Amino acid sequence: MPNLGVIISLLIIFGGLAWLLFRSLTGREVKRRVIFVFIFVAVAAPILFPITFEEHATPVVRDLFDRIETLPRGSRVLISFDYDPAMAPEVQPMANAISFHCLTRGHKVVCMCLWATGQTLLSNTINDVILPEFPNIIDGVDYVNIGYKAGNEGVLNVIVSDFKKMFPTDVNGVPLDSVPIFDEINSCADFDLIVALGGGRPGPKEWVLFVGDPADVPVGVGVAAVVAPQLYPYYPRQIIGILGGIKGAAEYESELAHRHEQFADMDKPGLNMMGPQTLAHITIMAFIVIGNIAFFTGRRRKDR
Amino acid sequence: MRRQIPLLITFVVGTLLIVSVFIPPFGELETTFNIWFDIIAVFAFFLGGGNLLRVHIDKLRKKKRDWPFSIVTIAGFVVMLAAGLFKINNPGDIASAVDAPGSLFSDIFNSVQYPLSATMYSLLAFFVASASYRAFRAKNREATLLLIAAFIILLGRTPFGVLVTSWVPDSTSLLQIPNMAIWIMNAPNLAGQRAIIIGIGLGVISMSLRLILGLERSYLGGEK
Amino acid sequence: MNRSTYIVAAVVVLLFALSWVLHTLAMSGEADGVTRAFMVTMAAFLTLAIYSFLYKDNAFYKLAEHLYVGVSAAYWMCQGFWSTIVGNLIPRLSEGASNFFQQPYQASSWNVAYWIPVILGIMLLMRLTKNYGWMSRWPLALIVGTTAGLNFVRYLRSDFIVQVSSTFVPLLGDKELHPWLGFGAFVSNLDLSATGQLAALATNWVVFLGVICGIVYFFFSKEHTGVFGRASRVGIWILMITFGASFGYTVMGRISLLVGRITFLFRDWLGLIS
Amino acid sequence: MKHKLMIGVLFVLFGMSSLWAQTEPVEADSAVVDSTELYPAPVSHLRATDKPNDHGHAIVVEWETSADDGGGKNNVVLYQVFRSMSFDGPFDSVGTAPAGEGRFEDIGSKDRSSSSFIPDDTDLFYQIDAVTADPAIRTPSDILDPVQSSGQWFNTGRVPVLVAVLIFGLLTGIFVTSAKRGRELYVRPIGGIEAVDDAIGRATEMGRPILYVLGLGTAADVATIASFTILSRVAKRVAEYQTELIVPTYDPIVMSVAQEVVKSSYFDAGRPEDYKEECVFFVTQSQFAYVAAVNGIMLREFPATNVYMGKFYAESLLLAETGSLAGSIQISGTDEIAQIPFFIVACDYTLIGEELYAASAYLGREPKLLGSLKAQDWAKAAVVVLAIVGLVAANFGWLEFPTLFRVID
Repeated sequence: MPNLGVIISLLIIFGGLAWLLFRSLTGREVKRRVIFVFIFVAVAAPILFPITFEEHATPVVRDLFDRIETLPRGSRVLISFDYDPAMAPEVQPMANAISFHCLTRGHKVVCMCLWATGQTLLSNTINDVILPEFPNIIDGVDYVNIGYKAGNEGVLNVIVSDFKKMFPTDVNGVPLDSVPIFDEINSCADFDLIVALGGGRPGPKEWVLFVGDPADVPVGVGVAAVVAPQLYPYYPRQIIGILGGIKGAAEYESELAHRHEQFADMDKPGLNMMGPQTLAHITIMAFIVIGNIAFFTGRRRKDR
Repeated sequence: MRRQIPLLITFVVGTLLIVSVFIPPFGELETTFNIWFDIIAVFAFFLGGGNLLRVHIDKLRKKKRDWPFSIVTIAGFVVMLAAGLFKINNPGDIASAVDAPGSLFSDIFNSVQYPLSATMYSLLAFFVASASYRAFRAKNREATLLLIAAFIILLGRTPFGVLVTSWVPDSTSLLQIPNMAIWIMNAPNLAGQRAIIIGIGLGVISMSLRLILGLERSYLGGEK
Repeated sequence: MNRSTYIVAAVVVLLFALSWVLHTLAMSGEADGVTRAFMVTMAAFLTLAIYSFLYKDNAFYKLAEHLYVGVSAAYWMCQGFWSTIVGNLIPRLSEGASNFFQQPYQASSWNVAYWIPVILGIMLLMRLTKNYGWMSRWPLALIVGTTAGLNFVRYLRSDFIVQVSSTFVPLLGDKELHPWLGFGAFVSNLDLSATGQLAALATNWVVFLGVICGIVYFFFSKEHTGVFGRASRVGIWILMITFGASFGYTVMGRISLLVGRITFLFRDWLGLIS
Repeated sequence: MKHKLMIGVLFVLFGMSSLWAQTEPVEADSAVVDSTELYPAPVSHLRATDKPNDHGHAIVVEWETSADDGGGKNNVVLYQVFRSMSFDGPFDSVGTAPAGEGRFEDIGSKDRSSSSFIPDDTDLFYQIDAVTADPAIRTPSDILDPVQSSGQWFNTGRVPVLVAVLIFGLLTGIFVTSAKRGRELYVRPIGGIEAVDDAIGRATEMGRPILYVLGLGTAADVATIASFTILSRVAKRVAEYQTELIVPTYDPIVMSVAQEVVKSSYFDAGRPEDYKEECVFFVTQSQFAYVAAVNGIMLREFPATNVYMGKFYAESLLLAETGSLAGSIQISGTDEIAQIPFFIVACDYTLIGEELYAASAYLGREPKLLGSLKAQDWAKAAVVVLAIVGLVAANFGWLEFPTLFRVID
């Protein structure tokens, strides 16, 4: 059934746009109400019948994906949740997809946050993705949540040389010395990959400058769309890959669904959110094109 | 006199606050003045409420066009004001928050004011579309630049942007639409923003100086 | 009012009642289900009333608009009263009143000063009288003086000095971020990443020249002719690109707002999606 | 030489630390007597100074980190700072700094009754513990010589700002005086302002009102103040042409100022009897409710011209699109950068940022306003020159130049 809904709504939108194009070629302007109807359908249809577009991972996204994909099983990955609920709609889908990807590839995942607000979002990822999707996983062996430490960049300055000094225990109070993942981890340099999620300060940039560069650990980042442009100068030398905004999340999800069947059946908030966005963007662009065609045909008519 | 004293007040207060930035003992003046400011603003709310009632009662009395709707405004105003000032149905005592969950105040907020605000805000999605149709036309060079920049950014945010230029080799990846969109945000956009910010900054500085020195008096109304 | 108006009104009232009843039934057993069903129905009705404006102005929009104006005006008055008057002013003026409102009294010898804003506030209300309206200029002068003083230094510091100094970019490239990889790499690689030195340089040049031309556009006391005129023209081009880019960039956020509202209608009101 | 001295000091300190380590555990916990090697080295080179550029009541404590922080036994987790009013104590903990840090600002209260009060001009003694993961295992430093806090009368960190304030004030003074003496000052035409008169004429011909929106700013916002000047011009023309004017306002204070402005414009135009106070009215102090009401006015009154001048936020496009739906000519101006694109797209004329402020000088043609406009332009020229000098500096390694602009808070 949903497929029928998708087909019908796409037909309405694209058929309607073609009709409008034809009308404007004959020199008639479009009424504003018609535009409103198009936008409403373009946004409402994908909500009612989830339409997902095939997203193709751009190189910046693929580089991070490939790194996680190709690391040998049992590699150690640190994921830092440095954001707040306002950024969560953009960043949480990335957090979920990357955590899923790491665990499904058999990596050992350490989760932490530099923002106090990150703790709730970190436990959301654990409760919504990690625990239900990987029932056989063992806390402390396959993943561990070490929680939040105050101190911003100060925390990074310490863990770059000694992790347990800043985080003596995990979030449940278990000493890290008795957490199996930390058997071979003394400092950040012992990680094979660091994924910094966020968009404020401290955030991905601080991870690169205070940890990635001095300890020579590859850093991948997932950030809110607004800050992504500022991080490009660091790619690919200091940052191995960037997921920017909901679009970056959607690209990652689509790449993940492509290679891992289990993920294909899961909730993909990034891709779902991109459905209404993409359709609405296409509609707006189509209107710009149609508007200009109407403008130029109208002018030619006047010239004649 | 009626104009001289206000001008003097502005001069003294403005100068004090400028000086306080450089003289640490005056550092707390800023906070004090801001609290005063807030208190005066609350009195202004009552001035506004009084005017609102006056306008709508006047409409009712004179049976102007759409006068029945003025009853709705007055009723909404009075009920909400009573709910807030007397904390009707508020679960806590007098010290609890005015918008504590369960109170009439928060119920009206959640079922009337919040949905109305969110809906008015979301009208922007429609108007963004109609504005792009109506106004993004290549009428002249400036309009064309505006149009192209907006189009590239829009395209860069859809899968088509990736698809259209996926054949461009990675060594010239700047020509791929998503990267071009990022570059536009990073270079010309940044430059334009900065030029405007510097201009506005200077304008504000200059206007503030004019106000403090009493050169600009439009805010005091007429000469009468 | 003609007959069709009455028919539409009747249909809307019926639908409203139907929605209220159905939601009450769906929430039966829960505490104050009737109230909550009414709240959801009311929210949905007001949402649709606002959207009806997109077709044309009508009675439902007028109803929603007038209700909104009344409620919101009172909302801010109440918030201002409890947070500022009760929260900030009373604890500094009267111990008895603070006890009544259960606010901790903040004793200090400076508290006398807080009568000043009260007096100024009352002077502001003199606006409502015929003969003492001029008094309202005093509080206004204080407000204007305060913001002028604060703005003068704040803008000079953050907008002016900071923005100017961040324009000092290396036009010959940043050795840290973009190491020199040889002439061949320089001309052949057009990339945003660290390997793309050419792109990085272009960015810095565009920022630098763009800022200068933009500032030239904002010169008011010189005629825009000759070289000056050409720079000002480039300035307006840069500004136009800026405006186009930020317009395009905002679209995504605006669509998200509509997604939020439509999700409310489909999920919370109609229950079409989960 | 310096190195030898350092090593010597370190030796002494190490020796002392072992002394401490031998005596301390006996008092603290006899069970760990044997684990003397657990105790970290104390911090060295401790010094405390008055915090500069403040109103007193604050001390900056600095030290060199323990030898066992980031090296050696590497077991220091944090440093705990203690303060006392006398050498003999008692010492109160005033805060901690994470390992790796060598600086702590002890900022006290100015309020005598507060527990964190630090008196000025009084001897204070500091001591710092190097603390390990086990809080009982710690090594204190020597007690530092007394230090006093004091307030300063001038904040030297803000000298660049003061210089800028003085230069700008001077420029304004010079040009305002020379303009007052009768020197002609040129102002370039500003498109949107020229259009205002035509738009009022059009409204008169059509017999429809003019809608003037002052935005969401308060009466103290620069954009709103500039808008008052434009409003007074519009109101004067409206009075002359005997057209209707509607001014819905968002802020009650803005409303009362706007009433004064419009009233005196009618007076200046010689038609005080035509002024109706209800043409300027308050709507509500809620952003979108205000928009809903103004949109309603547009579709019910069909104003011939809408003027939007002042501070605008998300409502800019909501207003401007509805206005164009109603078929009005629209003139806008705002200094809110994020909203300028929407006005540009949806309105017929737009004043961009600073143009709005300049408009008030342009309309008024008063020498003092034109003079300050000229001063603004000179400041802009200074920016261009500074940017070029700064650029040369950045590219030829003169790194001190940008630091001249650093403002210390």
